[in-house]
Formats: sequence, structure tokens, C-alpha cells
Amino acid sequence: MISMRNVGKRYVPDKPPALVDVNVEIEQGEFVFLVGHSGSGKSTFIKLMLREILPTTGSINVAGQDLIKMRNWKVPYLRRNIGCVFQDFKLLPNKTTYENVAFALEVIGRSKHVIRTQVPEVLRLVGLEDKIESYPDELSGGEQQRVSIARAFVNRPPLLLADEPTGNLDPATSLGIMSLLSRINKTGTTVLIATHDREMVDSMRKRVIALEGGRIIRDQSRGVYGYGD
Amino acid sequence: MISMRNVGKRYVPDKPPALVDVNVEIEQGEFVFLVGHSGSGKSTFIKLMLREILPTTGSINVAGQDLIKMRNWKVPYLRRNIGCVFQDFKLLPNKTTYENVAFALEVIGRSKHVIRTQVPEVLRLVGLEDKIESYPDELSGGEQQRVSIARAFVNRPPLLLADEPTGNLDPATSLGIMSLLSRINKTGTTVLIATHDREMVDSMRKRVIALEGGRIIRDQSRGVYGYGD
Amino acid sequence: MGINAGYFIRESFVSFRRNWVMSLGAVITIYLSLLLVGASVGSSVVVNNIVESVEDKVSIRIFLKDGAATEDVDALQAALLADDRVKEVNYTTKEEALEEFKATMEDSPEIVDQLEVNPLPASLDVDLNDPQDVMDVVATIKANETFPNVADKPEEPEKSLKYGQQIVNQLFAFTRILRTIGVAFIAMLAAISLIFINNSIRLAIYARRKEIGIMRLVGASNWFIRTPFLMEGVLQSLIGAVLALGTLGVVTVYVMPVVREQLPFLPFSISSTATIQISLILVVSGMIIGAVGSAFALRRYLRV
Amino acid sequence: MGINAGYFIRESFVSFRRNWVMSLGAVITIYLSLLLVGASVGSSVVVNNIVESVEDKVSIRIFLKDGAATEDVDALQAALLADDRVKEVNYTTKEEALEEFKATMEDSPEIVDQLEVNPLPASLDVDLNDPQDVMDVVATIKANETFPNVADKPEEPEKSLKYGQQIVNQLFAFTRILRTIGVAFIAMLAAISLIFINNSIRLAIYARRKEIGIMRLVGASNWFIRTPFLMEGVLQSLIGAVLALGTLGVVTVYVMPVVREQLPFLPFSISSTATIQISLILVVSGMIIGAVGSAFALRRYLRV
Ligand SMILES: Nc1ncnc2c1ncn2[C@@H]1O[C@H](COP(=O)(O)OP(=O)(O)OP(=O)(O)O)[C@@H](O)[C@H]1O
Ligand SMILES: Nc1ncnc2c1ncn2[C@@H]1O[C@H](COP(=O)(O)OP(=O)(O)OP(=O)(O)O)[C@@H](O)[C@H]1O
Ligand SMILES: [Mg+2]
Ligand SMILES: [Mg+2]
Repeated sequence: MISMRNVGKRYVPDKPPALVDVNVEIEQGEFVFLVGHSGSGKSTFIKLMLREILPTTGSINVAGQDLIKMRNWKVPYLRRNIGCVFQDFKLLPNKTTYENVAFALEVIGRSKHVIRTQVPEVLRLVGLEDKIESYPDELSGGEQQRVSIARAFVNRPPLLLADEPTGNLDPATSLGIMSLLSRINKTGTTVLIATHDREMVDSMRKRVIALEGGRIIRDQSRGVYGYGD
Repeated sequence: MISMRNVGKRYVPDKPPALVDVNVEIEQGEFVFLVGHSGSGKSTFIKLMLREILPTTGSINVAGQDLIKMRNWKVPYLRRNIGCVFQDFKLLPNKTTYENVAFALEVIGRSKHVIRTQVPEVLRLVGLEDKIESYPDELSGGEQQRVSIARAFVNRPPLLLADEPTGNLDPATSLGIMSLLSRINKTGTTVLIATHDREMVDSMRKRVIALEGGRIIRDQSRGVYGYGD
Repeated sequence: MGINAGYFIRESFVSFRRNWVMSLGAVITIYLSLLLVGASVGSSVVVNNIVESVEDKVSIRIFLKDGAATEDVDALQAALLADDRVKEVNYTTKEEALEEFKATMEDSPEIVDQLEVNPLPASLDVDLNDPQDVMDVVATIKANETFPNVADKPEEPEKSLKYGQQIVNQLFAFTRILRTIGVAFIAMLAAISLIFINNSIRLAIYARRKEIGIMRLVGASNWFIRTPFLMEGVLQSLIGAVLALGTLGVVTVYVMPVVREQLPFLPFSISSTATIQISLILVVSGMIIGAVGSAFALRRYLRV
Repeated sequence: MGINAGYFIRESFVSFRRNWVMSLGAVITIYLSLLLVGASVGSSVVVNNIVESVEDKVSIRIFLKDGAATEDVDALQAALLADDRVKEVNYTTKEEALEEFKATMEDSPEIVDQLEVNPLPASLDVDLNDPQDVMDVVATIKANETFPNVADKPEEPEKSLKYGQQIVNQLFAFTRILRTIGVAFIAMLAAISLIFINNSIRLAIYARRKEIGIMRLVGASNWFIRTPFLMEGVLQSLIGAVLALGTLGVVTVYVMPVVREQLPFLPFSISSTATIQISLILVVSGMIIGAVGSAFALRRYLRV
């Protein structure tokens, strides 16, 4: 599903790079945690996958497509196969909760009928059934995060990326979201989660990739959060 | 320092209110955690304190001033005595890390000399000494959060509010921030932290105010995160 | 993979309403720009009419010598009439010339009273289709072979022709400049309007660049993002154009009659074809500007 | 609590640079608006000069009867000269009148040849300070007691006075309309420019409303937020005004001489005082518009 070879990313020429020599293979259907200190390169990793940015060196292959050689106009089609929960949510400020989630379906040309049935269903799953008409700035931080989560998987993408999906959620809600992601994974979706939530990582016992200073320092199946602190 | 009496807040007339009948007294020098599920009213509580919004009912007193009767032009002077870490960081996008932090000092008319010595000092405390010239969109989520923290206490305010200050930070960095806040509290600053970080709350054993559906359901000194999940 | 056709229409209207500060800004800019352009095109049509009516007074008078052979005069007249540039040729007899002279001299009838013989020559009066051709036609007349036979003073051809020699040059120099200035001014206004409109659309899209980036990240293709923006641009332009048209209409209906009353001697008028043309140009160019402006402004933000 | 004076200056320049899309938009708008206003004020000065030069040709000629008493003529002349509205009064003798007539009749010298006695009357030619007063002065002359004594045809006062009766009314009606249209057009342009400038400043500030909200939340007082915005607005306006001035300067230096060469008979000129006045007005009004526009646009977002 995902294959990175010798990937490096340097945002500013004379500053230390955000990623160095990253080699990763992720199979279809895997459930992977990406952990690391603040600034260790987790979001950069995810942005590369979405082709939001291009790597400075190395090659990336997602869903059988070479992201470096990919033509610009093909990028939207790649992204439609990737659901992404962004660290800063990236909700459209002029659209309601409902419209934000529906947008992901409109983009791929789903019919009105499909949208009308799927969107409320997904919003119910993340516990936002009574915030359907609210604009993002009328939502609490955790509610915005859940809208972002709902939008990410409403179109059942084969690959789900989540950048810190529970940073603004209380432990109970986090647990709910995690079991939701786990259920989505069981249906065959590949799931990659960048997180700081030690409790969650430790309890799930899934594959863990740990970054530090842009390098992979650990890649364990059935791992734990680690870092002896 | 803070006194709320029968405070209620309803954003939309025919929706359930965000806060109901809240009565709280917080003394100068206290260290208080505010916990609760997503959407339980924590950010609303903090916004009321900053007079970002006005309550629908009840009265609020912060630092000896009645916020409901307060004239509009006096609000900036209130806010200069309150450092606040916002859940969505609220950094100025056109200013660098340094300038964002310096802004809090410029606002209160501190001299260039003071700014030049204090800002780098504070940025070092939150571990951002090498991100001084970066703009917010060149920072990772956790780095932005730390800029927001640095800005909140750079002018040594008597009251420090923090809304989810470690949501985007790894456990190690979180711990560093927490011990920093605890040290700031020891110098006499009142600290109020809205958080979901169970580990942190449980380890600090400070006063905990728990909200649920906008009501205070628990107010314990030396409490724990609670919620048996 | 059917696309909701209604999506784009709904989307552009909703967005127009929700981003009303921006939309209003764009509409106002388009409205005023088109108003300005429309007003100046209208005024230039009016000025052009006036200029033409002045120019139409330019004609050539050929003085004939007493007793010129009728065949010669007829031959000259026929030759002139055969010329494309000539509208009509009238013959003025000596007596008619004297009557005209008396009319102009009515303040000093003593002068006319003292005249014993009629000193005024008969003449051929040549009206032209395009007054600008006057010098050319004069040259043609001088070159005509029968002209010396009939001219009042054949040895001095210049003196046998009257066409306001100095005035004509000045008049045409002036009207030429006036027309050039008019065209230049309208071109300038049009260019400035374009820049203004493009500017305000660019600002409106700049203010929403984050949104566009988000749409891209969620997998929207460029045309999917662009279409509602373009339609919104067209909608804004359409509203602006209609408002401009309405204002111009009101001015035409209520202000023009007042001006016409004040200046009954000047041909203040715009034909209804010209009005319809101006309207159509305003609306169509408004819409094109809106669409093209939005498309250009969007390009920058559609790359990520 | 000393304030860094330098803060605001630095802040407004830095912000101008970092928000250059917005700044550029505002500068372009201000530049073109002021250019438009400046160009039309300039043109209206030129047109006004032309109109005045045409109007200056309006004068009153009083025909005197042959053998009118010199004292009476002198008395009338003195009375006229005493009038504020009269610039000068010249005496034209019968001989001079005949010379003039010959000059106009040079095409038909036969008419002049046939004259045995000089039928033309002597006259007093009255030049006015303000040509618009012509009708009033005519009335005054008719009311003057020595006028009937010297008039060529005392029983028909209208016939003893020549001032282009029909032409004068038409001319003044036309120039009045021309002036009104000129003023209205400039007023419209100025109003539209104001709206444009305000519009683009408003859009620029709208695009930064989030920032303004953040500043408020961090404890910045309204004037602390406002000052850099206002200074930025003034800076933008200043740049726009200077660009507009430069463009107008280039046009005056390079284009005006060409036009003047083409139309030597028309007084195409703008005095340097007028130029300086226009420049000053442009720059100052530009700055005021920038400051006031920003202040107004900010008000909405300074409430939280
Ligand atoms: N656009 C950019 N320009 C320059 N530097 C950048 C940019 N984006 C990120 N960086 C830097 O790259 C490094 C890695 O950033 P990244 O966002 O990947 O971290 P992260 O692991 O997601 O951290 P966090 O947990 O705090 O979100 C950081 O030091 C950051 O400052
Ligand atoms: N501007 C607003 N307009 C309408 N409703 C609002 C607005 N802001 C917040 N709310 C609602 O009020 C409730 C409380 O919101 P608040 O932001 O205080 O929650 P919170 O405790 O901070 O949650 P989280 O932990 O998710 O940040 C939520 O249900 C939210 O949807
Ligand atoms: Mg990150
Ligand atoms: Mg909150």
C-alpha cells in the first residue's frame, strides 16, 4: 500500500531536515501508529503521503502510484483514495458540519441520495448528530476534530491517515474513536495514525513506528509507545 | 481572583446551553484543572474569563473587576493581566515565532531592551530556541502550541489560563510544560488548565473541577481525572 | 460517476450569500466600473452626434462667372454628382445670392440700397457625404476641365471656391483630437475597470485561499473548485452589470430630457439601437470579465 | 508605560511587505482612482480655458448715429467705463468700420466698389470682464439716458446694439451645461474613487479580521491595533498618489505639447499653480482617504 525508500525532506536549505533516510513498507490492511516527539516529522510523513509536499530525496509509492512522477492533475484522484484527519482539522469555515462532511462525497460525484443517507450516519458514529447545522467556529475543539474524522472516512477510502486524531478529545471519546478506527481497519482499510496518546498505543498493541529527529528509530509490530519517561 | 455566580451561557436560543448555573471561587495562587468530555463547556468557561464572550445569566468577577459591567475600552487592560493558551493557538500568521511572543510585550508597552532579553529566554524555556524566525505555518502542531504557551506567560501575568495546552505534545514535552506551569504557579500566579490529559491530572493531585453538559459535577482539591473509563 | 449538476448552482449562490462582504465588494466594483464605462460610451455617442452635426455644415460653394455656358455648368454638376463623396449639388442663381446677402446685411440696409447692379455671382453648392473629404473634393474640382470655363475667377481658382478654408482645417483638427481623446478616455476607463474588477476578484479569492487549499487536500479537482468560483464571479458581474444598466436607464429617462430642453439647438440623442448595443456590451463583457478574472485569480491557488 | 514609537512605523512597513497581495491591490486601486480624478480635473481645467476663450469673444457693439455729439459719446463711454462689469470700451470710427467691412467682403470686392457714401455707422465696442453679464450690461445701456441721443436708430434700440443676440444665449446655455456636466462628472469620479478605495481597504482588512481578533484577545487596545493599519493605509495612499502624480506629469510633459501643436488655435494649457494645486489635492486627499477608509473598515472588527 505504502512504500517509502530513502525518503528525505528538508524544508529550509540550511536548517536540519524534517525527515532523513526513511524506509517504510506498509501492507494493505495494516494498522500502524506513528509516534515521536513534537517536531520529529510525523506530520511531514503524512503530508508526503498525501502529496501535499514532495520529498527532497527518495521515492514514495502509495496505492501503486509513484508520487514523485505523478502529474499534477492526477493528484486529486490519489487523494480521493486517502481519507485524512488533519492535525489542524482543515474544515471549510463557510460550510456547516453536514456540508463539510458531504463535501468529501460531492468531490467524488456521489449522488444526493447517497449523501443524504451516509453523512448523518457517519456523524452519528462520531457523536455529532445534534451539531449538523453548526459552522466550525460554533463547535468545540473536540467537536471540530470529530468532524474532520467523519469527513476522512465518509467515502470509505482504502487508506486512512490520521494526524493526532484524539489530541482534543477526552479519554472516553478517544476510546470511542479508536475502536471506530479499529473497526474500519477490520474491513480492510489501511490505517496510519500519528499520535502522542501513550495510553492508546500501549493498549492497542499494533505496529509502532517511532521517529526521532526525522529518522526512524524503531519499527515494531505489536509495539508500545516507548520512550522511558 | 475568580468568582463566578450562577453563570449560564447559551449560544443559540433553542439549543441546550453550554454552561448552566456555574458557581466557582478560585483564590489567588491556586492551581486548578478543568476537566470534562468534549463539548462539556471548558472552552466556554475560559472564554468567559477573558470576556471574549458575555454570560447569558449570572455574574463574573476576575481580579476584582465585574466583567459584566466592564466598559469595552477597559477590556484590553483586563486581558493584559491574563495570559491565555488558546486551544487553537491563535498565533498571528504574518509574524514569526519571535514576533508573536514579543507582541504580548509590545502591547503593554515594554521597552525594546526588555523584549530582546525576555523573548529568547521564554522561547528557550519551551524548547523553541531554534525556531525563532519561523512563521506559524512552518511549525509543527506541537511547536505552535508551545509558541502560544510562551506568549501566554512572557509578560508574567497574575492569571494564566490554558485550554488544552498539551493536546499536541508528546508525553515528555507535556511533562516539561507542566512542570513549567507548576513553577510559574509557585511564584504566585493563579493557573487554570482545561485538559483531557488524565495522566497529568492524576499525577499532579491539584484541585479538579469537572464539567458535564455545562454543569459542575465535581470540585475537589487534590483530585483526579475521574470518569471511570 | 455522475456529477450533481445542481451542486454548482447551489454552491455558487450559497457562497455568494455566506461571503457577502467579499461579494458585495466585487459587485460594487463591477457596478461602478461598468457605470463609468457605460456613461462615457454614452457621452461619447452624444458628443459624436454633436460633432457630426457641426461638421455637416461644411460644404463647398463654387462661384460661377456671369454668363457661364449652361452646358458647362451642367457638365460640372453632373461630374460632381457622379462622385461618391458628393451628397448633393444645388444651383444658386445671382438673385438668390443677393437675397441671401440682404438677409445677412439686414443691420445695414443702406449697403444693399446703394447697390445698382447685382455684384454677386451665381454658384453651385456641393454637400458632401463625409465632411472630412472636403479638401480632396476641392482638389478634384480644381482639376476638373470644365471648372476654368465656368469659374468666376478662373485665373484665381482659390477665390472661386468657398469652403471656410481656415475654419475647416481647424474644425477637423479639433474634432479629430476630440474623437481621439474620447476613444483614449474610454479605452483608459475600460482598462482601469478591468484592473479594478480583476483586483477585487483577486482580493476576494485571496481571502479564501485557505479554503481552496483545503478543497484540494480533500481531493477536489481543479475544475470542481473553479466552477463555483467562476459562477460566483459571473453572478457578481451580472448583478453589477444590471445595476449599472438600471442606473444608466434612469439617467437617460430623467436627466436627458432636461439637458435636451436646455440645449434645444444641439442634437442630444442616443438611438435605441445604440442603447441596446451598450447594454449588451456591458452585460456580456461584465460576465466575461467576471469569469476570466476569477479564473486568473484562482490559478495561483490551484497548484498545491 | 512608554510606547516604542518606532514600533508602529516598523510594524506598518513590515505588514505592507508581508501582506503584499492586499497592499498591492489597495495601491493599484488608489493609484488608478486618483489618476482618473486627476486626469478629469486637468481636462476640465483645459476645457474651461477653451470655453472662456470662446466666451471672451462676446462683446457689445453700440452703433452710433452719424454726427452724434462728441460730449454725448464721451459721456456714454465714461458711464460704461465706470461700470464694474465693463473691462474696456473702444471707439470705432466710420472709416475703421468700412475697412473692417472690406476685409470681410474681400471675396466680393464689387460690392465695396459700388459704395459711394460710407453707409456704416461708427461704434463703441464694449468688452466685459465676465461675458456672462452681457444681457445685464445691454439692459443698462438701453436704460442709459444719453444712449438715445447717440444711438444709430434710437427708435429701435435693439438694432443699435449688436451682441450676437441668439448666439449668446445658446453659447451660454451650452457652456453652462458643459460646466455642470464637468463638475458632475468629477464629483461622480471622486465619489466612485472613494467607494473603490474604501472597498479595497475594507476587503484588505476583512481578509485580516482573524488577526485583528487575535490582537484584541492578547490585550491590544483599539488604537494599538488601529495605528499600524492606518499608517499602512496612508502609506498605500501615498504610494498610489505619487504614482498617479508621476503618470500625470509624464502625460503633461510628453502628450500636451503634441496636442498643442495639433491645435495651435486653442488655448491648451494648465498653469503651474493649477498643477501644483492638483498635485497637493491628490496627495493630501489620498492620505486622508487612506486613513479614514482604514479607520471605518476597522471599526467592525474592533468590538470583540
Ligand atoms: N513549512 C515548513 N517550513 C519549514 N519548516 C517546517 C515546515 N513544516 C514543518 N517544519 C519543521 O519540520 C519539523 C517536523 O515537523 P512536523 O510537522 O513533521 O512535526 P511533527 O512530528 O508533526 O510534530 P508535532 O507532534 O509537534 O505535530 C519541525 O521542526 C518543523 O518546525
Ligand atoms: N460560537 C458558538 N455558537 C454556538 N454553539 C457553540 C459556540 N461555541 C461553542 N458552542 C457549543 O457549546 C458547547 C460547549 O463548547 P466548548 O467549546 O465550551 O466545549 P469544550 O468543553 O471546550 O469541548 P472540547 O474539549 O471539545 O474543546 C459545545 O456543544 C459547542 O458546540
Ligand atoms: Mg504534527
Ligand atoms: Mg474546548
